[in-house]
Amino acid sequence: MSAVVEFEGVVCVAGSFPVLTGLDLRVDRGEILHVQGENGAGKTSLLRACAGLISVSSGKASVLGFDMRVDRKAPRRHIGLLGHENNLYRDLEVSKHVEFRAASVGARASDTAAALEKVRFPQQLWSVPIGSLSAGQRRKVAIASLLVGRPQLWLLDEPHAALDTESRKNLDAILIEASASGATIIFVSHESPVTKEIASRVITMDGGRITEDSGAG
Amino acid sequence: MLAEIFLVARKDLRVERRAKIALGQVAPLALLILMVFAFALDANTSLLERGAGGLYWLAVLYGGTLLIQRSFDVETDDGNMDALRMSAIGMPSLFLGKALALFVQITVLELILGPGILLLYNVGVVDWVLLIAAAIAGTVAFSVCGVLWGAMSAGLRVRATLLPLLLVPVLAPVLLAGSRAFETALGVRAGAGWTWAGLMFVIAAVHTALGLGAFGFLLEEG
Amino acid sequence: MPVANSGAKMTATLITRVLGVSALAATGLMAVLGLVISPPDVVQGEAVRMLYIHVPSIWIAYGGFALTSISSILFLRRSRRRPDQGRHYDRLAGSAAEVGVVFTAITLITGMLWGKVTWGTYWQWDARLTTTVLLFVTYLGYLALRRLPAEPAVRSRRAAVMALISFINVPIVHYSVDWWRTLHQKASLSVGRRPEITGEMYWTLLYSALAVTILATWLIIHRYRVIRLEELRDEEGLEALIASRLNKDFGSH
Amino acid sequence: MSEVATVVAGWGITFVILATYSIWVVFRGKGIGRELGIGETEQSDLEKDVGTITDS
Repeated sequence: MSAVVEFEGVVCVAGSFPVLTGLDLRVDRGEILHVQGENGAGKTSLLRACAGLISVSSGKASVLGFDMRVDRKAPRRHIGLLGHENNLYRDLEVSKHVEFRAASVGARASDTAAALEKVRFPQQLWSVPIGSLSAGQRRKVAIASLLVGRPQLWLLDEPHAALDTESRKNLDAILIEASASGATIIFVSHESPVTKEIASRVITMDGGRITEDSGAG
Repeated sequence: MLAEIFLVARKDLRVERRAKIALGQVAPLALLILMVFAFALDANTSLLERGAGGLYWLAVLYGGTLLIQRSFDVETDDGNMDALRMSAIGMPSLFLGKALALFVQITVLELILGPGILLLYNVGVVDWVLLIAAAIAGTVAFSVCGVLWGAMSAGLRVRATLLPLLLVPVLAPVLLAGSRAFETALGVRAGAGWTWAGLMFVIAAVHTALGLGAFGFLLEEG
Repeated sequence: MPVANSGAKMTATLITRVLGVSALAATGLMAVLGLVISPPDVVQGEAVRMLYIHVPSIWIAYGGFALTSISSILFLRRSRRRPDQGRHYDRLAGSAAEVGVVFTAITLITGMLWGKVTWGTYWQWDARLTTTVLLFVTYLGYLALRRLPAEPAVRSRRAAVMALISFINVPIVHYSVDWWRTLHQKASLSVGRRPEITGEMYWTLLYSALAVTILATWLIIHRYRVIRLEELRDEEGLEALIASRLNKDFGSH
Repeated sequence: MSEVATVVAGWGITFVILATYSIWVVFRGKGIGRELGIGETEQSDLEKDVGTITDS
């Protein structure tokens, strides 16, 4: 199996605070990795380091075969990142927003409808400005915006937050399908009940490093 | 690249059309400023007439600064900048796209301010071609510089004060050239109106070249 | 590169000590030459003595800003791939800009005083004055940007871009203002601002430029070190943080 | 203002600005150096430097 993420002794610093303190991690293609840990353990920073948004101060890091110390921008267009924030333009209509996100990663805007249907976003709200949606509906638009770009690596920070049980199950199904078609998924989550069964591996972080790894044997 | 530029510009304009910040708030405010200038100069018609060009560009500067701020607040809001960084849109395209959207918005602002000075300050146009050329040149320069310095202060806590501090010295030559060119076009001063308009085009070109090269540095984090 | 020493010896070295003493001696001699030995001007009288600080100051300021821009380009080049590289260029840019701003302020103050006695007014909308004051405000903004609470890498990168654009903007500002004045106020510019400089006055001016250059170099080196020390202080806190986080891990596992 | 007074004011202000800035830079470096526990052996040099600049 080919490694999608390969980190060795990675240290990352945000401002003057060490967010990753010598982290080792290898994630293979098709894995669904569940990252857990207390607040401030470095989970979000791990995702951002994988996305190339924060620079690696020391250690070896490669994502999708690109050396992150050489060019951390290179793998970005193949990565779908969903952070705490939804990355939504409040004043844009739902379908226009998803179309924009699709076009901005070079995907077809015509896939918008399929993506919105996949996250079960009610059709009567497609032309409503995002600002007037509920938190759960916004999360769905955010997921659809990600889905439409068909990323090879999904980095999700609390993707289930604000979603109801039905929508969570649906999201799990989407993730399983993506993983089956070759995508790799890393998601951070505090709550495991619904999601535990989909993760092929669970790691626990503390103090900017991995302290437990279910895949390590 | 052209497709990316239009993609970004269309998105910005669509956001603006929904939010109506430029038309609903900035334009009325700029008009109000034209009126307040009249109070400050005690409605001295000859002074207002001579100063019309300069006051026009000052009002554009004020409204433009607000629009520039807004253009980047939209991106830093809800983490949208992250999505742009993760997208396939090249930084030069993002730069030109945002500048194009800003150009359209400032043009709309000017279409409201223009009649404003003609009516309120009692001035007439003697050279329409020069007036329009100067307006376009100045607006291009404003948009390009605005996007550069807007990105410079984007996402910082003190951006509301930092942006004007950094922007005004850079735009000082544009204000100067715009005022002089307008004075010629409005017939209050004979002079090299066309050379001033040309100067604004040169400023716009220089900043476009710089922006194409440097914009990516401004928006990267970490 | 005004950085020779690394590690612990960060505050003063033999080189800076020599430079510091030279700066003192040079500026002292400059005062003697400029205020006592050089003769009063035929046209300007005693007021010409302003020349010896006013003119070298603006040279130093321009030199400082040029240094800032060059360092900023080098910083952007070095840090493009690796944000932790090229920090010394960033520090040099910051210290040179600050010294430049100090000397621009001196130029403006002495220029206004000088203007008062020769033109009878503190301020004139003359091209040189207007350009200088815009330059001053621009680099004050640059220094403000450098002091903002933000992530160091982001702040340095933005500051470097700003330094670059600002420097390219200087000739634009200068020529537009020049144009503005020459287009409608030709007479006022011919006031004897730059008298013919010859003999002792010429040598005194050259000597003053040298003295001020030594002083500015000494200042830039020291300012550079202070920035480095500030960074070291932050880094030391950082290492302590990493250590404490690691210890916490080792302790619990 | 007479010419002589102007010259004295100009040179005076210049030296005050330069001396203040120099002292600020040197003392700030010294302060942080002490905080970090480095440069103690160099302190005497620093003081010389301070003297250098205040005297001018």
